[in-house]
Amino acid sequence: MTLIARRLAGHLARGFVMILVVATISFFIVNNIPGDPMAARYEKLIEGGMAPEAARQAVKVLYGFQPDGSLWQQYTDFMAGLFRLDLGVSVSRPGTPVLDVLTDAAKWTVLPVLAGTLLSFLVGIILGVYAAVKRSGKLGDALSISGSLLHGVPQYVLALLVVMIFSTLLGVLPADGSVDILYEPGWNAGYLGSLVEHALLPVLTYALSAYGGWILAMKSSVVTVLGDDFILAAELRGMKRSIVFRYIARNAILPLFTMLALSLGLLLGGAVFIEKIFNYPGLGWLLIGAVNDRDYALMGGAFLLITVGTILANIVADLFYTVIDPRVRSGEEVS
Amino acid sequence: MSNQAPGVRIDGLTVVYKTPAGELPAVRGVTLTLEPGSITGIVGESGSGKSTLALSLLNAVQPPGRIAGGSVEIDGLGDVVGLRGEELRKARGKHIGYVFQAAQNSLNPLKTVGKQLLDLGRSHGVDDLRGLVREAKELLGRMGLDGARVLDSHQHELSGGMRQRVGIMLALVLNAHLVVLDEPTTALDMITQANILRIVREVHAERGLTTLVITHDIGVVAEVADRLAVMYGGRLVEQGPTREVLGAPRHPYTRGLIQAIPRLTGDIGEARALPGRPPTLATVPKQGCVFRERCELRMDVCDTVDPETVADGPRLVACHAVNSAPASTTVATKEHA
Amino acid sequence: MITGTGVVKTFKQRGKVLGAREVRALRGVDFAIPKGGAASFIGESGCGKTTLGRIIAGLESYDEGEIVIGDVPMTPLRPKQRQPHFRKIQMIHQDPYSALNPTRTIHQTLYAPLSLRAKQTGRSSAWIEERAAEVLSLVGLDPGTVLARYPHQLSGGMRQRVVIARALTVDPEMLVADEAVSMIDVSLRLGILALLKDLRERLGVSVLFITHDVATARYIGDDGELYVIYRGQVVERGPVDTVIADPVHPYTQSLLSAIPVLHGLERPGEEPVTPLSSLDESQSDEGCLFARRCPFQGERCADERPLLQITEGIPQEHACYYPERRSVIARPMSEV
Amino acid sequence: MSATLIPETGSAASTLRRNFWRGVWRVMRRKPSRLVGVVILAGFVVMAVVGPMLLPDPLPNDPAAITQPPSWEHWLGTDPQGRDVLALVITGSRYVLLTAAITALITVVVGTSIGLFSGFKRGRWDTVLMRVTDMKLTIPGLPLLLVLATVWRFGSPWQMGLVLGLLGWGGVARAVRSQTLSLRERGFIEAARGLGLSTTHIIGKELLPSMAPYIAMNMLISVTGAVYSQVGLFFLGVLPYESDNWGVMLNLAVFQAGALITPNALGYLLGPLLAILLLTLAIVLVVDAMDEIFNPRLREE
Amino acid sequence: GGSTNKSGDAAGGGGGGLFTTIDVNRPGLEASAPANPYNPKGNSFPGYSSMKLGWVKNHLTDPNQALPGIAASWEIAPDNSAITLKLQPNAKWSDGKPVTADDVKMSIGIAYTQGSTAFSVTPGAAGAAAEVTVVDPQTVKITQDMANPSPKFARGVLDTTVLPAHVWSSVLPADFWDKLKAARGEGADAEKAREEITGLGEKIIAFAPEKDVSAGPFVLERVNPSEALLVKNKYFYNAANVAPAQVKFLNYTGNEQIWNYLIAGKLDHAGFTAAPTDVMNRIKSANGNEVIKGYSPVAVSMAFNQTKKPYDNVHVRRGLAYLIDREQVTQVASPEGGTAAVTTSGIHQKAAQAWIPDTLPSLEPYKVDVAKAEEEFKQAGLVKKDGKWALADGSAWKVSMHAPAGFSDWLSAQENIKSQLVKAGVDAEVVTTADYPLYLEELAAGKYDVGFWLMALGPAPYDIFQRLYGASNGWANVAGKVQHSAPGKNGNWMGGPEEIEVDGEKINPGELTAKLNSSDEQAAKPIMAQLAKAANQDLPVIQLWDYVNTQFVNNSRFTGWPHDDSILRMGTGVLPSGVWIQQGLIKAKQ
Ligand SMILES: Nc1ncnc2c1ncn2[C@@H]1O[C@H](COP(=O)(O)OP(=O)(O)OP(=O)(O)O)[C@@H](O)[C@H]1O
Ligand SMILES: Nc1ncnc2c1ncn2[C@@H]1O[C@H](COP(=O)(O)OP(=O)(O)OP(=O)(O)O)[C@@H](O)[C@H]1O
Ligand SMILES: [Mg+2]
Ligand SMILES: [Mg+2]
Repeated sequence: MTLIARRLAGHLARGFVMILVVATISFFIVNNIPGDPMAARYEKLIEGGMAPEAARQAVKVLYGFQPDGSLWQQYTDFMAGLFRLDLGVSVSRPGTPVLDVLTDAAKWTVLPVLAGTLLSFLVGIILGVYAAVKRSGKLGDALSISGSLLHGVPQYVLALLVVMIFSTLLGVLPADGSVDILYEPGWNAGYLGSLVEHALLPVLTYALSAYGGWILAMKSSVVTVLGDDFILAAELRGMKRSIVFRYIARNAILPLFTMLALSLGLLLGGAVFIEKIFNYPGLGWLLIGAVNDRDYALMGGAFLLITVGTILANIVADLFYTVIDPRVRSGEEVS
Repeated sequence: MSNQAPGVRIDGLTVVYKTPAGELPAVRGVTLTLEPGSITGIVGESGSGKSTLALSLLNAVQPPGRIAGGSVEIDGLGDVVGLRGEELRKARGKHIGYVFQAAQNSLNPLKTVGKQLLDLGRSHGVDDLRGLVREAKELLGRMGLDGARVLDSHQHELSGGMRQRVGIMLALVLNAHLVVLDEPTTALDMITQANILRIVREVHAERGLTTLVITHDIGVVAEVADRLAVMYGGRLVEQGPTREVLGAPRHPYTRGLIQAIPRLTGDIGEARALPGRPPTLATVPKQGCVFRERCELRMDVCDTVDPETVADGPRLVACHAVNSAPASTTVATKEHA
Repeated sequence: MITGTGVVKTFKQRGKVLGAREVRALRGVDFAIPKGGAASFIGESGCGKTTLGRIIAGLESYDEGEIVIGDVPMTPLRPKQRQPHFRKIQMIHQDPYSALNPTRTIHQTLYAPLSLRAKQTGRSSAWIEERAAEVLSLVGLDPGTVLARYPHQLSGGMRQRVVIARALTVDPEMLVADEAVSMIDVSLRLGILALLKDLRERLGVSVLFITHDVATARYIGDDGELYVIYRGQVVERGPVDTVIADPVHPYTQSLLSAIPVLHGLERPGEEPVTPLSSLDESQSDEGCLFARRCPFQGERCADERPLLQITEGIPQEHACYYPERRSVIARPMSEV
Repeated sequence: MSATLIPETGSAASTLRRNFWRGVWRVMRRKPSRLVGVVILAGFVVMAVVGPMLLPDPLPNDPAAITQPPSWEHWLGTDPQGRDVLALVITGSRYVLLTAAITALITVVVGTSIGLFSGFKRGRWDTVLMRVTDMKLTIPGLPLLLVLATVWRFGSPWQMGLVLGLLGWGGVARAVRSQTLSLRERGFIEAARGLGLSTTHIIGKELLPSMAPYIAMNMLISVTGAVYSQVGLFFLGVLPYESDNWGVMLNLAVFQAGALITPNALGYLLGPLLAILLLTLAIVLVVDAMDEIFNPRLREE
Repeated sequence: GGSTNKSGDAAGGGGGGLFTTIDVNRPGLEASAPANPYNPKGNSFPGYSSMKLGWVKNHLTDPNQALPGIAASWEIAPDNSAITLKLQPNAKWSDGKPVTADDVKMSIGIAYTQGSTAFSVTPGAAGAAAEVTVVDPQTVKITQDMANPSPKFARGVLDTTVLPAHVWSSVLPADFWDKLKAARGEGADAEKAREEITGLGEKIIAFAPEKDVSAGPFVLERVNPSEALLVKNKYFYNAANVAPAQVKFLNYTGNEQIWNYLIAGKLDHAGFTAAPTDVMNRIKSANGNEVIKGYSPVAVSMAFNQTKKPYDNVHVRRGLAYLIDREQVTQVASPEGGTAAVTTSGIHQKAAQAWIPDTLPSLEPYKVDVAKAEEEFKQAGLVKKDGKWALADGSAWKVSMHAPAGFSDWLSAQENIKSQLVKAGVDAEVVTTADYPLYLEELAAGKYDVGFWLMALGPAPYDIFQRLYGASNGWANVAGKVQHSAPGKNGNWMGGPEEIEVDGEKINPGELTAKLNSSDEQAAKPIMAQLAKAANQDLPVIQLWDYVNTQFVNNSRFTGWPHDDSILRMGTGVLPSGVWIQQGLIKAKQ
């Protein structure tokens, strides 16, 4: 307990420093972004038929939300805001706090990515064990090569292929949006069904792209454990196959849990391509939008949130390890 | 299966490993009998095939190796080489206890010793798990450990000597009467080694076991074994009662080996190293005597003919030079003063 | 001449979760190794032998005490300045397999230190080749066959010889051989020991031999001294044969008792000593370090730490309040 | 398995290192697919270096045949400008592979230096550098690139490679460091220090040669990731482009030509898609082979 | 997904049903945004859930034409000095309360905080309202400040969103109108008042009504990040003729997504969306789909930065004009969404025919003519070396065209122009900029040689020409006074000369353009002719194509789509289908 508490404290301290650093970096990056969103907005208004003066005035009102003062002043304001969980006000969505926009988008990212990750994890580790056991056979080979390939292929390639096959060619599943608005949100079959229907392809793509990594990791972990003496020892003691299998599985899966926690950290930022291609309104999608809108505040906030997610996942992964591995629990370092 | 020490008859055992250069024998035509209730020691240098031989006793040679020929008859089990599946599994642990070469790492790092003990009990259908735990505690206590504490520990909380003792406990707890110890003391320091050897001897006597100890250290065998077998390049070159073999080695390799041991007393000038170097799987001669490259008694036949093992009372030697010479020359070979 | 006085080394393991843990590897060790002389350090695993060896070879720093090489004290010097002095002391590692770079031929391995020397002394590259062949011959290897080979093409014994040859390239005054034979096949060990002895005699190199196998200490030379180390402290010190034949410290006696008896050839000693428990680093530092394990513990032992001393009637130095000769080692059958 | 067996594997590893090319050949022969990987990879390099020279610049366009499906004349069809898609894939490969090369260079130089320095010096420097590396590895790469894309315009392959390289050295640094730490424990490094050999010698002659394969493998992996995120950025359309490359093609195919809708533009999408798939396959096969050559554990099988 | 029509309280005729559309002007629905028309992401849909006084049209020449909205009718004083609005007698909010003149007045107050043409607090702004008077609960009169009158004053008034006072009144302080009066004065107090009003603007943008209260045919039911659902407002004054019971807005994320929907026949209506020919063909062939075309007062041009050599030379610009086949460019880049510009007049072809029918034929058409181009280049001092045109001093010349990365039609056009120019021996390249904001910033900073530029933004004459002879070319029109800044200063990136010789007479195009802001139709015509000639001869830009307003409709579920050109001439700021529906044009298919 004290061990965990101490580890946690250390991690939090380090994580905190890191968040400050990342926040600072993102503040300065974001404040140096070239491009004139006011001009863009102005052009849009003009194009929409507004008279030039009116458009100029409207743009001025709109951008009245932007902070001013010296850079240092802005920086200290920004950092102070951070402590109040205030990430500022979105530029492209005047009046809406960045945090609200982010939390709205985050829920659309978290669920599908979580589902995709868990799905791929489950399938991946099962097939990974298989690939390790049959590693000299044809099937094992096929499994690992397919794993490597899926792992290696960029997400957008997979996503495009999935859209091509399921949406364009077969037309069985929608590749746009999050849920049909006609259903009343709540626990009703229609709404949930629509939710699932829309999430299916993104989840599938996410699972496909992650699954290769799991297969490979599990395979190599199992191969390592298989080479460990205690497995042979257990066999020589005449342990039941099922027990030996449990020994292998538990020891092999342990490092994967850490990876799982870490990959859940990427959960917030890992779906940019998928969200873009499936028009799924999550954080990645928001980030792209913010980049295109030159929404400084939103961009910085999204980036910060994604990073914080990763940091937290790192902490969780480590604590998890502490709980699950007796070696670490008793203070020994395992490399 | 009786509660008696079983006898073991290894006959013409050959084990090969698949290598890029084809299947090469790591153990070739080994014939060895373990008398019930005896401690037999096998010495040999690194790579001579000791572990492979030991694993063959459990029919547990790991791929890419396989038993290519011969038999291993164990009283009450029959030919282990023919055993498969469940039968084989049940034989392991229950009839044959195996103490690992690297007993340091023979425990699951994630489970306490006690839990692994229970797994072992369940694997072998032990109904009285409490009894098993009691038995284990007793054994551990017998070896000078606090049983309750050890059963509650994880591997990493135990020292090397303790782990080795746990290994022995796990080999014995199911009442196996044939125990194979592969390098039971390598990587332990002297005092612990002496301790473990004492325990091996005592437990052997108390429980009435047939024990096979494998080591590269003649001292260890000399300390515990009744009978001694010397391996070289996958072949058994000499065997016999320990005292006799040590006192009057016949095979030139055995002689050289004993001569090469640094001694605490006596004239240091007499000791000398064997010339040449031990063979590896790839460099072991395919035909003829495996030792001839380093042998001072080398003859022409040695190059072509594999020497047969010839028995002389309890002693067996496989050497052209020794076996062709009259008995008197054997005695005449220089003995240690 | 290399001497050390009161060498102390404490390892602080930082970063571990359970706070800093201190390992007192050496607690004030004195030693003196004369030019061309020999000394052997023996002791249980973890008692600090390697640490001491590495400190003497300049591969590890020490916290307190003084090491004098020739007549230069090392403590006042900065690490950079110490280096040339420590270069006179070369370490022979336990594991000849990892001590040689598998990607480099023996020639390349020897060439690097030799060319450094050639540069310093302004010698030609022909000298390098010559010298490389020479050191190989010195260790009993045929330069013609060995030079072009890679380490994996050599046997363990040959590799260890190459390691020694490499050490000889810098004309060392001392070789520190840390368990130099324990990973070599049994049949070849004596060859290496003989080589070390030979080098002493021929080149006047002193040898510091670290081992847990007491018997091998004898083969470095019978003029050598034996240091028995326990938990970072020298507990007995004297001429090799004296200490082996007539140990007075119960710890030395335990060590010697533990050596397996070759039953066909030897009779066990009459009064073997078995320690009461096994080594435990967490044992208290109060009093005699061996007290908890000592079957002969007296009143003083628990509170006061005995220091290395000479007492009447005992030729070797020892750190025991109740030194007593016991017959612990096995004797040959013939010696009745 | 045993303490005494370690030498065997040790010597086996070095045998392989010694007979490197023979080992490579054996590994390749055992699974011919790996040879295919090497061949494809080489093919891509040739395509990137020579390909654009063989094609006219600018590529001829045919306003009468815009966005055509694959045909005998145009194997992958034409783009909305009426240019041959296959030719575009070829000219586009130069950008992609040039970026990859620059990224690789920077990744290796920076990653190896930091990893070596950190592992070799240890102590405080190690702590600081590894904290920085950890931090770098923690910051999610793609979102960072997205944000950075708005600040810097990495239009040319040089700038792109620079940015990707500077963002990508973390993995290599980690790998090199751990490798250095484990090699440090090997006696030969300590012996070299004891002999008074210079740090340059130790690093250059003793450490690096033993690590080169690992560095190469890690580099390949991190570079692949970097290149794909670069293509991805173009695909997302957040980067300006000055020349054609696969990412731009993907972007235009999907968002301009409607490749996901009309079969006519499918070739335009499939061109870069197949190129990426093929490149991935090649890299997977090569890494697989490298893994087997340099990883003794897998080699046992 | 399958759809269920649950909220089926469709009152009255039309037949009900779900109407699916998409707002092409709003990337990204924002579920958390308020139902506030002034919020850029606000969930307020003009024509459906938000009502304006009138729906202004893009008439070719008369900017003040509009369809009735909340104002059922209006009277414009002959001198344009005032407009009197008569409200719809039955207009009600979706909560049942009537729409009154007070609502209108408050809405105008809010419009002041946001700044619009008619309701500007900027001193001296053209066409600003002077007074808002509630004549009776059904009538409001707004007068123009005649100090600097504008011919499109009425347009500015009519284009005002009407908001419910009982929901919104809290955002306007009680003393707002006094403050406004103060702000229209001069001096420090006025300055302060103006700032306060602008400050109110921020508050208003952020204002979030608890729920949508609409005076339009629909009211917002709910939004998620990809769709918005509107249901019929049974209190709407013309509810009986509103056909759909529900309207579903899909989220606009990109053109390819709209194509997808259109091909699937999902959309009942979608606004202007560029599509490649193949895609367009598939859309057209999808069941029930129809493409309606109308007028869109925008053209796209290739603009020069005249501070960069050799674009300072008019002959170079003309030479280029002679080399570019605009038909081909349009064919490749925007085959459905544009018609190749007949010439460069600064005016959309259709509007030009109405404004300057006599001048048009006399303009140089710049038909492709290599010989003429070479002639011009030679005149400019360019030299041809190894088949390539180079600058007078022999240094290489490369036409470097810039466009933002996302603008696929522009990029296509530039790629095509590039290949045309290369063929003619003029080296060229296309350089993209990451996105529009950056593009505009860099363009304005004078970083580009050549870039694409929207122009001819009708219907008001001033708006048309200020793109060529306004701020981007150095002329600032502050309170009716025109000033010219040197090239490179104050956003003058075009860097054209201050005076241009047209027909042997020097004119100042900036001043002429500013004059358009207060000229009526008759007065404007000659000026426009002059400016068109100036644009044609001086070629600050090469007009490439005029946009066509392409609307996609589907006849499977609803009919009655207007094909009437005048109805189709509506600004892109107004989503037509909502207006069509409220006018009762759209009928459910039986
Ligand atoms: N998996 C394997 N593949 C190929 N050869 C093997 C394998 N395992 C063992 N060998 C070879 O078989 C021979 C005998 O090995 P074994 O492990 O039985 O020797 P050992 O006498 O136990 O040696 P050690 O003292 O090192 O434990 C050696 O030459 C070894 O290299
Ligand atoms: N780098 C180090 N950091 C921390 N502790 C160390 C370090 N090196 C050695 N120690 C500790 O110092 C003590 C002495 O170690 P040393 O290696 O000198 O023993 P040894 O006598 O050589 O043992 P062995 O016979 O096992 O080689 C041990 O407890 C060891 O754990
Ligand atoms: Mg073995
Ligand atoms: Mg040591």
